[in-house]
Amino acid sequence: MDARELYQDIILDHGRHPRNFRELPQATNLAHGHNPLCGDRVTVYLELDGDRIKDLSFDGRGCAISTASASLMTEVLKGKTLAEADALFKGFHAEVTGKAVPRLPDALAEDMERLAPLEGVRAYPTRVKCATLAWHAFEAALKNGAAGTVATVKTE
Amino acid sequence: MDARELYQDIILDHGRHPRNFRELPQATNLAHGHNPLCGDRVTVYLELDGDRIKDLSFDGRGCAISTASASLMTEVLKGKTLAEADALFKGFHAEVTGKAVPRLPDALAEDMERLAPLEGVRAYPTRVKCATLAWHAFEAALKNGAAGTVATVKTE
Amino acid sequence: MTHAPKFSPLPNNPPPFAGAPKIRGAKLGLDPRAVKRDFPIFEHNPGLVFLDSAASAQKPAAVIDHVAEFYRSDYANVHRGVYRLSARSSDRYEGARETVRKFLNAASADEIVFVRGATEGINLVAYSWGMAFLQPGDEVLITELEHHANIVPWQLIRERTGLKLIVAPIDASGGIDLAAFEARLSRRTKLVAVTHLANATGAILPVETMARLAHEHGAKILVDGCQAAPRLPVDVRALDCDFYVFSGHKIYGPTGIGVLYAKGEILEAMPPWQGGGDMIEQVTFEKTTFQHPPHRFEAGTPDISGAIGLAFALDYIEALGRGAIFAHEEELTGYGVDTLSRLPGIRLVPAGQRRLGILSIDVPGIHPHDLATVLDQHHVAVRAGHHCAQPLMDKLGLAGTTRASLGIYNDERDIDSLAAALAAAQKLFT
Amino acid sequence: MTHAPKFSPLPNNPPPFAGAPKIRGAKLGLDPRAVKRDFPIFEHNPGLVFLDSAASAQKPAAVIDHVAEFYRSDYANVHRGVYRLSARSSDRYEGARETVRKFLNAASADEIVFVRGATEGINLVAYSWGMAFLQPGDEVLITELEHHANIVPWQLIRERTGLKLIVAPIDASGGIDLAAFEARLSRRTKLVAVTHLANATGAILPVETMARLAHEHGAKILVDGCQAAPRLPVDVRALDCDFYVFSGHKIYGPTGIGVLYAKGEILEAMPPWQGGGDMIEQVTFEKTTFQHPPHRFEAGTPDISGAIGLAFALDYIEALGRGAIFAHEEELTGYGVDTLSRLPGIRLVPAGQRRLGILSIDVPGIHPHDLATVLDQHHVAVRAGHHCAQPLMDKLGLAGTTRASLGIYNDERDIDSLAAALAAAQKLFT
Ligand SMILES: Cc1ncc(COP(=O)(O)O)c(C=O)c1O
Ligand SMILES: Cc1ncc(COP(=O)(O)O)c(C=O)c1O
Repeated sequence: MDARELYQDIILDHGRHPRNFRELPQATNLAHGHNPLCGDRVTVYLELDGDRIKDLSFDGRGCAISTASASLMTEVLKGKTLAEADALFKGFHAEVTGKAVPRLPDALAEDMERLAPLEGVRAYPTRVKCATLAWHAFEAALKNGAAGTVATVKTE
Repeated sequence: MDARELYQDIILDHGRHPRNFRELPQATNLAHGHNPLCGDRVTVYLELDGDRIKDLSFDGRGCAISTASASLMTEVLKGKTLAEADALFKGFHAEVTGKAVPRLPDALAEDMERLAPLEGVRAYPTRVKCATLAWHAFEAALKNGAAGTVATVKTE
Repeated sequence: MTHAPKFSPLPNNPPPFAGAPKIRGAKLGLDPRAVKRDFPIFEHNPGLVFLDSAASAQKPAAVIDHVAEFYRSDYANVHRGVYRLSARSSDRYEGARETVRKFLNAASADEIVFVRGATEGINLVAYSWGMAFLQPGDEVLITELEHHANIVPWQLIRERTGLKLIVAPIDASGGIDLAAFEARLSRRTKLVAVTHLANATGAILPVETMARLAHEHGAKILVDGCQAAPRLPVDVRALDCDFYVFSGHKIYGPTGIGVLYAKGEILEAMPPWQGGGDMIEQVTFEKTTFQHPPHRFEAGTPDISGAIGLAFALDYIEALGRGAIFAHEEELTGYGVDTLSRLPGIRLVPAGQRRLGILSIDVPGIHPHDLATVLDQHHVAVRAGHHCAQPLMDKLGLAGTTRASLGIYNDERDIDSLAAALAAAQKLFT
Repeated sequence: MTHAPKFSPLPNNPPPFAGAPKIRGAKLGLDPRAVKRDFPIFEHNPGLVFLDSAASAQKPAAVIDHVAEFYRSDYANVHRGVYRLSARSSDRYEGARETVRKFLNAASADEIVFVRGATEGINLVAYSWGMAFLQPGDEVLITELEHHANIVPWQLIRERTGLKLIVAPIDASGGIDLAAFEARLSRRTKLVAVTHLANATGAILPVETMARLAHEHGAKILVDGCQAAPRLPVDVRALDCDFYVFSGHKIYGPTGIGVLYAKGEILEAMPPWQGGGDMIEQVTFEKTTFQHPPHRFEAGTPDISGAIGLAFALDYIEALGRGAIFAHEEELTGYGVDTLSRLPGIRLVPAGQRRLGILSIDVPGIHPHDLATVLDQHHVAVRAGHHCAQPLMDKLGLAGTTRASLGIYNDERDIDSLAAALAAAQKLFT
């Protein structure tokens, strides 16, 4: 695999200009993620409205992969229900770790498509953690509420 | 090398019927020897008269090699001066460890001859400690006086 | 070799190397003569009758050659590398952890900590769990059958923790006195630390029962599986033990590696012991936070090739079949007991109701070291001495014993050689 | 050339095996292309540009094959065996200790303790020497250049001893600020613990001077030689250090083995740390007495093959010549600095006045992990991250760096490949 297959334009673009990169003052839920391997940190902010994700953002510092992944995640999850978000996480996780991808509702097919540029990390086991850091923080935020417990992303 | 070369009759005899195997109530010097490898213990008792070894004995428990070696040592050293004893120790030690044997005074040639049956341990590095246990205790007794400090024989 | 970067990535999993040794012992149960051909030491030392596997086992070519092959093709430091060679090395190291998990039937690979050997495993439990959770007056209950590795660490932390070391005695048959063991359990007992199979005599301990009794009294139980793991199928969940340790070099693997298993929630609660790279989450000069288990307990670069070599050894013995190994050890132990019992003037040190793989011999009138030397002259390699179990020797009133211990490559001819050499020694000395 | 005498077996050994690998790099100084042929990893991974020796070095066939041969012909447990196979194994293990003694120019082999690696070596000093001799208020002086292995152990015993951890800063050039270091020394300083060569930047520290200053203040000095031992001739008596540690796997030896050197009288005064077999003199349940050093500190079965493998590695590099290795590392470091300095947008992390073997790179705007991944795609294996030196990264204001480190098999073409790959990465990301 060559560099451009992993670092597709969409990744480079989101890495350089991450979307929804800000604190969310009205967050109902948040969590920190930390990859002890490289010291990268991300905070994911969530505004829940019932079981729907009204708004979503992140900040922190990270590599192109983790930044792009966080950015794409916020775009994809915004407006989703928690059940949909969970299905997308499962699908994405399977995709980047090279496991069998579970059947997703047709409605989410387009979202999975948007996450596809990250598939390339599969060939780089050590980078999978980068791609999933924000997603793990997202999951932790759901559990934590606004308490902000640090969720350390573990080696996959 | 076969068993009989190591366990010559003289060794077996001294192993079974050690000479000077007793406590020496009038000892001026004594030391314990201990081989932590096998748990064998020997105590060497010395009666010094000036720089001459008036009497010498040992007790304890040990293998055939260490018992025979202690027994032969007491026979050979009795009546010797400390300088002669030291020369014999050096000669014996070199003999059993396979090192170059220092030149000894002619007067001691016969004594060295009597220790010769122990030479066979050379081929058994792990048994050298057995053969030298009592000798190390003897040396320690000279240093200790009657205090009886334990001298632990170290791996050669 | 060209240096123009071309995009032919390094293969993630190179094909198994051509010279992969065959496992010859696997067909139709365990055939020790066939197994022996897997072990190059016997080719290099013709006539060697190796009866010292309890001290350390020999290594099959499957371990020796695969470790060499690992260094040749896949070696790099683990965990911290981004490049693929390092990822491959890490995969193999973590794969070894999974192999150990399966071998012990642990619930999770996170419950497997790689250590240098059983000794370091027990020290880790003493210094981390013991120092954190033992209070003055708390009791650690061991048995008279323990190896120094399961005595000295508790003594070393005794002063700092105020623990009391309690010893459960053996009965006249040489087995653990279970009633006396139970009588020593109380609410003060915080840890029971017992051997699964006594290295000095071969006695098997009823560790399932002891685990149940320990738990009934609210105590944890550590099982020293050094001698059991190579001989018995071990299932830590069926045993319900809290800690289990064993050494790689006694189970046909390399030196320098061993395993501490501990239940996940116990490990999670334990503070770190050794500090360094790989076990930290974040370091500042003021404050450091630590990784989750097992990494919290693996400070510094681990013995990567040791762990991988151990996994090869476990693969090897799984291929032979652990049931088959157990049956083989039982059968050969029985043959050994029968053979030695027929020799006049030879006494087997008693090992309770259930002995496995170890024959500890006392020949009154012949010192164990002399006996072992004469056996060596007959090419029979056995161990002589206290077998790192001095307190047991004291109890038995012996200076030491001569110990023959069995492995998968031994067969009845080895026992016969032992018997012949013993007779020759008796002739020499008496 | 023939190297047979170099690996001449000990008296009891069988003749050297036929397939003994040749050392090809020894003639006429050091020829890295020839050396490279001694390292099978490059044959198995064509095109590999390995620039991560500071994390762990690759192994020459002389190490891989001889260790395999040891297991095939001479393996048995050490120290306690009466039979000749065990004596042979013990001789080789203790012979390895003597090889290490010579390598460090220590006064006695009793001053050499085998440990798993530098990390365990420093932990041993902390838990044995530190716990015994450090009083509340005593100071341990380290530097900002330390690896976590020389930070975390002191933090772990801080609470129990009441020690204060003092940190000497670097100056603007990235070297140690010697005046600031000296200013932090006082009668309260009990130990100075410093790296000989900083793994994150390549800075060489003036440890001779630091040892003299430490001793003038009555403090002991521990030198972490992990990165120095493979690159510089080391003489512990000329350095006059009290402790010196290094890891086998970074000096072309196996994983799982390392060395703690300590002056004899210091070692003799240190209480045991880990307990178990081999380190005891006598054990009863009430009281245990301990062996003299080094055995007091080697509890349980040691990593026998690791120690022997390390000795083979030291033999190998002595055959190349330590002066030649030093010259090679200097020359290649110089070439690397020159080459990288010419690349626009690439910043070398400063390493003081004297840098050796390590080039730590910062490319503003590209995260080290992304950089390392792209380099890997160009077959260039480097390390990215904090290099177990987080406090130093914090001080430098960096999340991490991309580190290329040199070994005896690297040559200028490897640096050129690195430069080309860096340029390609810059093109991709900017
Ligand atoms: C300077 C320094 N000290 C200590 C260590 C730790 O060595 P090990 O992981 O082999 O114990 C390293 C290597 O990572 C190092 O570079
Ligand atoms: C029952 C038992 N426990 C512990 C040990 C110590 O094992 P190691 O020396 O491999 O750490 C041994 C082996 O000597 C043993 O037989």
